[in-house]
Amino acid sequence: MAVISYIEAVTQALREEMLSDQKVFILGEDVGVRGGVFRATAGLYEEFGADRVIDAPLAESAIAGVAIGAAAYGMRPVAEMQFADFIMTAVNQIVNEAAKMRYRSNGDWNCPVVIRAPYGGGVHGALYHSQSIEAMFCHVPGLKVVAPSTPYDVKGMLKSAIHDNDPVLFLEHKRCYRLIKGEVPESDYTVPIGKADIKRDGSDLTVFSYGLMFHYVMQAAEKLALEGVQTQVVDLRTLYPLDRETIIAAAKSTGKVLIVHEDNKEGGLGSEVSAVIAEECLFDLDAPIQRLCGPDVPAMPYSPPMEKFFMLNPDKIYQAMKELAEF
Amino acid sequence: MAVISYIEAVTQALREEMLSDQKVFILGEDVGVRGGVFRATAGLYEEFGADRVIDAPLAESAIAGVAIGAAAYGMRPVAEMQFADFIMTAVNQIVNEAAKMRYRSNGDWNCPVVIRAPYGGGVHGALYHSQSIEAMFCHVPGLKVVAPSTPYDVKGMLKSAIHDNDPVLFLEHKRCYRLIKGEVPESDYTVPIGKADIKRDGSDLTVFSYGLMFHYVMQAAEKLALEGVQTQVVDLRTLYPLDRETIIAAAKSTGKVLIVHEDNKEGGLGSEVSAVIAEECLFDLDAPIQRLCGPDVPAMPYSPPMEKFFMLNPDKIYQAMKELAEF
Amino acid sequence: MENKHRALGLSDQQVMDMYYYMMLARRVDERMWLLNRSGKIPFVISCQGQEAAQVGAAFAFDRTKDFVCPYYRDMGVVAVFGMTAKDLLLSAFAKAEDPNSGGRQMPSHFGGKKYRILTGSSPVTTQVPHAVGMALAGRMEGKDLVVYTSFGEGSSNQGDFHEGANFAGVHKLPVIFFCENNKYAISVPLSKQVACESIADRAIGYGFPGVRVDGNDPLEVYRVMKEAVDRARDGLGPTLIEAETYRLVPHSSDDDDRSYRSREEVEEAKKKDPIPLFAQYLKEVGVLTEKKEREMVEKVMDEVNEATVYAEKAPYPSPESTLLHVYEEKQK
Amino acid sequence: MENKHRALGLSDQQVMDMYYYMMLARRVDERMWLLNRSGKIPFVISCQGQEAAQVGAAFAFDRTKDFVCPYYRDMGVVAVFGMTAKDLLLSAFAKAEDPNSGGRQMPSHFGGKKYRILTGSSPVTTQVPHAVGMALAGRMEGKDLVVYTSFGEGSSNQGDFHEGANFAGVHKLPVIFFCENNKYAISVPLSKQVACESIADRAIGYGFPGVRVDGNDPLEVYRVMKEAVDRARDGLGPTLIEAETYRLVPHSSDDDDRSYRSREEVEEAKKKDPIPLFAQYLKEVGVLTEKKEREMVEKVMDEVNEATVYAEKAPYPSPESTLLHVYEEKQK
Ligand SMILES: Cc1ncc(C[n+]2csc(CCOP(=O)(O)OP(=O)(O)O)c2C)c(N)n1
Ligand SMILES: Cc1ncc(C[n+]2csc(CCOP(=O)(O)OP(=O)(O)O)c2C)c(N)n1
Ligand SMILES: [Mg+2]
Ligand SMILES: [Mg+2]
Repeated sequence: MAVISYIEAVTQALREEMLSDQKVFILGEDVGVRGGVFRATAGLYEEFGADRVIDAPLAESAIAGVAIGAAAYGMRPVAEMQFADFIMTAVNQIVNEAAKMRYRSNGDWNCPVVIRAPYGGGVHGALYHSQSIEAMFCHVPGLKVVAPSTPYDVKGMLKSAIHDNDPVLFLEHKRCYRLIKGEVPESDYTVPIGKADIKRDGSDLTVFSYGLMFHYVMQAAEKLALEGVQTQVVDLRTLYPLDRETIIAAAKSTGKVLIVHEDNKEGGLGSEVSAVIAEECLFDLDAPIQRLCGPDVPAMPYSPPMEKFFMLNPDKIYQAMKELAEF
Repeated sequence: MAVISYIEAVTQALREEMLSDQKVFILGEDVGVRGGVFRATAGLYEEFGADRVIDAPLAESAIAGVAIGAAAYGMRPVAEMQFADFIMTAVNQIVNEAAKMRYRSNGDWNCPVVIRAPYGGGVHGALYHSQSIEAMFCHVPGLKVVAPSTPYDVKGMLKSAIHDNDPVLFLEHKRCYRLIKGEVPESDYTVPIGKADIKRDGSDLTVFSYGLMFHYVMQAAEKLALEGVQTQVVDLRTLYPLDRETIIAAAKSTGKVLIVHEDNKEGGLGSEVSAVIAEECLFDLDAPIQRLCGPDVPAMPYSPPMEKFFMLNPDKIYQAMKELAEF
Repeated sequence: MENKHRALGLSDQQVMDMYYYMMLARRVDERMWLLNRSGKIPFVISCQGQEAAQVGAAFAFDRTKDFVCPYYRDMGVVAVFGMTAKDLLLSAFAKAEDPNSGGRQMPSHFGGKKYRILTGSSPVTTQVPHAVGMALAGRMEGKDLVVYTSFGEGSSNQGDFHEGANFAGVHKLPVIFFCENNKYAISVPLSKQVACESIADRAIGYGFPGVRVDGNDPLEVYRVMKEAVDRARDGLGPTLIEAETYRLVPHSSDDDDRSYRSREEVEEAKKKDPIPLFAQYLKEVGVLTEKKEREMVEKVMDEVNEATVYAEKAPYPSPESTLLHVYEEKQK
Repeated sequence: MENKHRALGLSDQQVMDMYYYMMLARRVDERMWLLNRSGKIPFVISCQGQEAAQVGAAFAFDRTKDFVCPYYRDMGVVAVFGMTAKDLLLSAFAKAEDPNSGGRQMPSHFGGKKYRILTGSSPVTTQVPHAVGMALAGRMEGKDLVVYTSFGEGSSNQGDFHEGANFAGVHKLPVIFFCENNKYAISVPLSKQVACESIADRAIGYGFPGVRVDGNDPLEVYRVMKEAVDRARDGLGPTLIEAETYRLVPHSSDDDDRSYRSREEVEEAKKKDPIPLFAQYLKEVGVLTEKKEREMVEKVMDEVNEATVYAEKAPYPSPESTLLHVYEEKQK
């Protein structure tokens, strides 16, 4: 197996899908000649030409809306939002159009569009290049929201997203792009949308996470293991609709639950994970359901001490895990 | 005290605030000559003229954005979204601009805008005139979200919203407009934003709700009382940021919690209410935290049997309450 | 009287068909108001006054390969593309068999793959970028299809109109933007919506032609639309066409237009009602006779009556079907 | 050599001030690149090449009563409105004392009530409706203020530009829309952004004048802007002005422009760099001498150096201050 970076996993998945299906095409800002501002589409313009890697005018609602129209026609567009923060101008197209086309037409039309968006912080991106935007979309029936954390999952889930006959919002943590590397098979594979993944076994406590925070949780779990505490780590991967079965089984198995995400706490994804557990396995719990999240401020500031204060890190997570284990 | 309807409470609050503060003005689609498609602004155009009751061009992002600019200048605009469903095109202005102006300028600028939006269903409004949109905004630090259920609260909270120096999303349940009537004092008063209200006392179980569903919960509680079961009913009123203290105290006081909302379940407001309780008073609970919500489908259909299937009603709520009481 | 339609390459049969579709749309619309006022259906939104613009426009397209992304008033357009009185009344009654949405959407939220009509929603102008996307997809696949999309003049102020039109202009896509300017957006008159002379003036900002046409004359609309469609099919890109029309009835069954426009104004507009005007033309050029007209009215009324009876009796969707079609239903 | 500035009513001192602000903006910008390349600050986004357009435009406003809603390249504009080298470098270093945001935002996200600059964000053109709202508010309050707002040519494709401009047109508001057309939106050239001849052509769709001007000539920009500002102050409504410029450096410190434009093209553009061109004009009309130029360069460099030292040493905001200013802090 080859070791590749998180962003290479994106590029490979796009390239392979474009090779195998003529209906797959890309549109977004700077995705062509420039290969994307993060270089996620590097080389694709050269290989597939300007007709299949489209440098769109600077207008996110049109990028989403044009992709939706093409998807309804039968194409498999992959639209890029340059930064997830800018998806806000395309919310109406995504929520009221893409997510509702199948339902509103009684199944006559459908919308197999993928919308990729680099999200998350820790990159000196300040208030408008660091946002976690998942919660806004994790309440939209008809839409699927995924946020893989490893190159293996990125590649496999992006392929699944492109094959999916429904709209998928594909969130890529931008800090992971070059930081996270991992093994990926040479042969073709997919990773199913809708399934969480227990990436570490443990019987003392269960931590749910995703994205960059998943990696921090794994580091904290290793540290805690040195003290004899075994953490079960669940990578949620698909954020909407949630994999309730895996969540419930994992929570039951240890009785102690911590949910960790970079995004603000109130109304964040962690609240739904917590609510599912509180509804389905309350009496299996040995401790209150904990959430460790970003503070409830509009977004993370630019200034280094403030960004650091906002962001969780393996230490902060380790502390919370240790306290929970000792509860 | 006079008995007025829910929508009259809106109109009265607007009128009184416009009389007492020259900086208050209204803009939106059809708010002027027509007095609003629901007639919430009826008579105001005649009384205050076209300069203070502005029929804006059909463009929600501009309505929000122009209001935001005027608010930053120092005015007190009250912008109307004709239907909450159409707020989606203004999400960027509300979430990235209004909610972040104070924070991003380190407190130099602020944005005292009120955005009114009629939401909710049960009015044959189908997929795009029935939506509950609160969850999307109950995760946006810098913004306040309120959804009163009685004429008294509507009037008092709308005044508070106009006085507030931060942006407030003011949600009015359109089915309540003419259905719900209630007493309102003749004298000037306000109802604070940020405080939930225990509208019914009871020691057997606690139900949290808001909007139209609050009224259904009250009906169900009366019925259950005939069987000797006493329900505590909490009207959340302010949906973001939540009144954690009242929620926790209420949950503790009965140990049995049901959250009822019209909106879809997964990722809905109920998840945060549940998560707060699961975090803060898990060991005070005698039953799993229950949520009774709309089904996870894109929005409610038009056809009467389907709309009825989607909507909760006092009977469905009564059943859920009874089961919980018997748990 | 000059024979305008032959000069445009339209046969007598074709103009009679145009007249038929205009009348069909009007009669279905009127029926829906009656049903609404008698409490049988909760909602109507009308095409009345705009049928000539719609039918004239739709006739310029190829119903076997083009697509339409209409707006809620376009009953004339969808009728030309195949939607029947029965289809429309099934939708009005929100019945299971409604091909638009199976009763899920309000009436006039058109859609139907078999008719090449993209499913539409309520937020105005979202269909504009969709039409552009369909045109892009068609070109990618080497098809020579053209896409029709429409919207009101008030709606031309939405960001999605601007963004969609610009995308189409840059990529020279085969899509026609059809603005049905009926002078009001609910209660708000044109003068409070836009400050430009003509909505067609907006085209220059997107680098393609903008044309204004009398929307009460189906042949004029056909002429400019045909030209635009031909240009689009030849790879010359989009056109914006503004048809000047008037909405003869309130915005919808929930509206009361007396609060914002005078009865005199409406009566004046009725004198230019395109349906009698077109009948008059057809008679003057000898295509329509009193007899043929009676026959056509009868045929249309029969269709509308049958459709009403059928739709009223047709079953509702089951309550539980509310849960279907959120995502693709996978074979289990 | 014809004396252009006197004809415009600008004194020798005023044009020297213009030259000073252009140079100040350029030097601060260059300093920021140096600091970035030496790893001291994480990000720069430049005004280089657009200073003439910015300073010429800003001079047409009344700094005591007008407001500006600038975009990220507008260092020349905010300098004219009072922002100092120290302010700008405090922002670049993300220090507590930064008047724009207290170090919360990336550099070039301008704002400051005392300078009459509205706080800005990153999503492009959101400031356009804000400017319209400020103009509306000013008129409501009976002030005769005019509002400036700017954006790139790529950004003129956003819905918010369209919606904001249309609102201003309908209400004839005193706001000037200034498009700094520098030919690229990051890597995407003008030809892939728009199909119209000129961004100024878009104005006709909003019912107000659109003017195109050479953005390398601060006096020409001043002239057309002054006319527009006067019109606005006289109640005649908005104007859209497009300044033709060129971005002389990469989009930002994260960009590599070699992938999308040739060095020859950039070198060619540098020949029209507005700063030496304006110096040449000032010399030709006898306002600027070699000596005065040396003095001014020295003064500017002193300011920039002092600002750099000050800002580098200045304290960061405290970590916990992250929690402040989410909502109004109430007296407890
Ligand atoms: C985004 C959005 N905002 C508001 C509405 C409510 N609404 C429905 S139709 C309408 C007026 C449309 O006017 P116009 O575009 O002129 O079309 P017309 O109805 O006159 O044909 C409004 C405001 C909507 N459907 N979508
Ligand atoms: C809504 C939004 N989408 C994308 C971006 C990312 N972005 C920042 S600047 C830029 C290009 C802007 O080009 P133009 O408007 O021509 O201004 P210029 O930078 O050339 O001055 C892009 C795509 C953004 N800031 N906001
Ligand atoms: Mg209209
Ligand atoms: Mg540019």
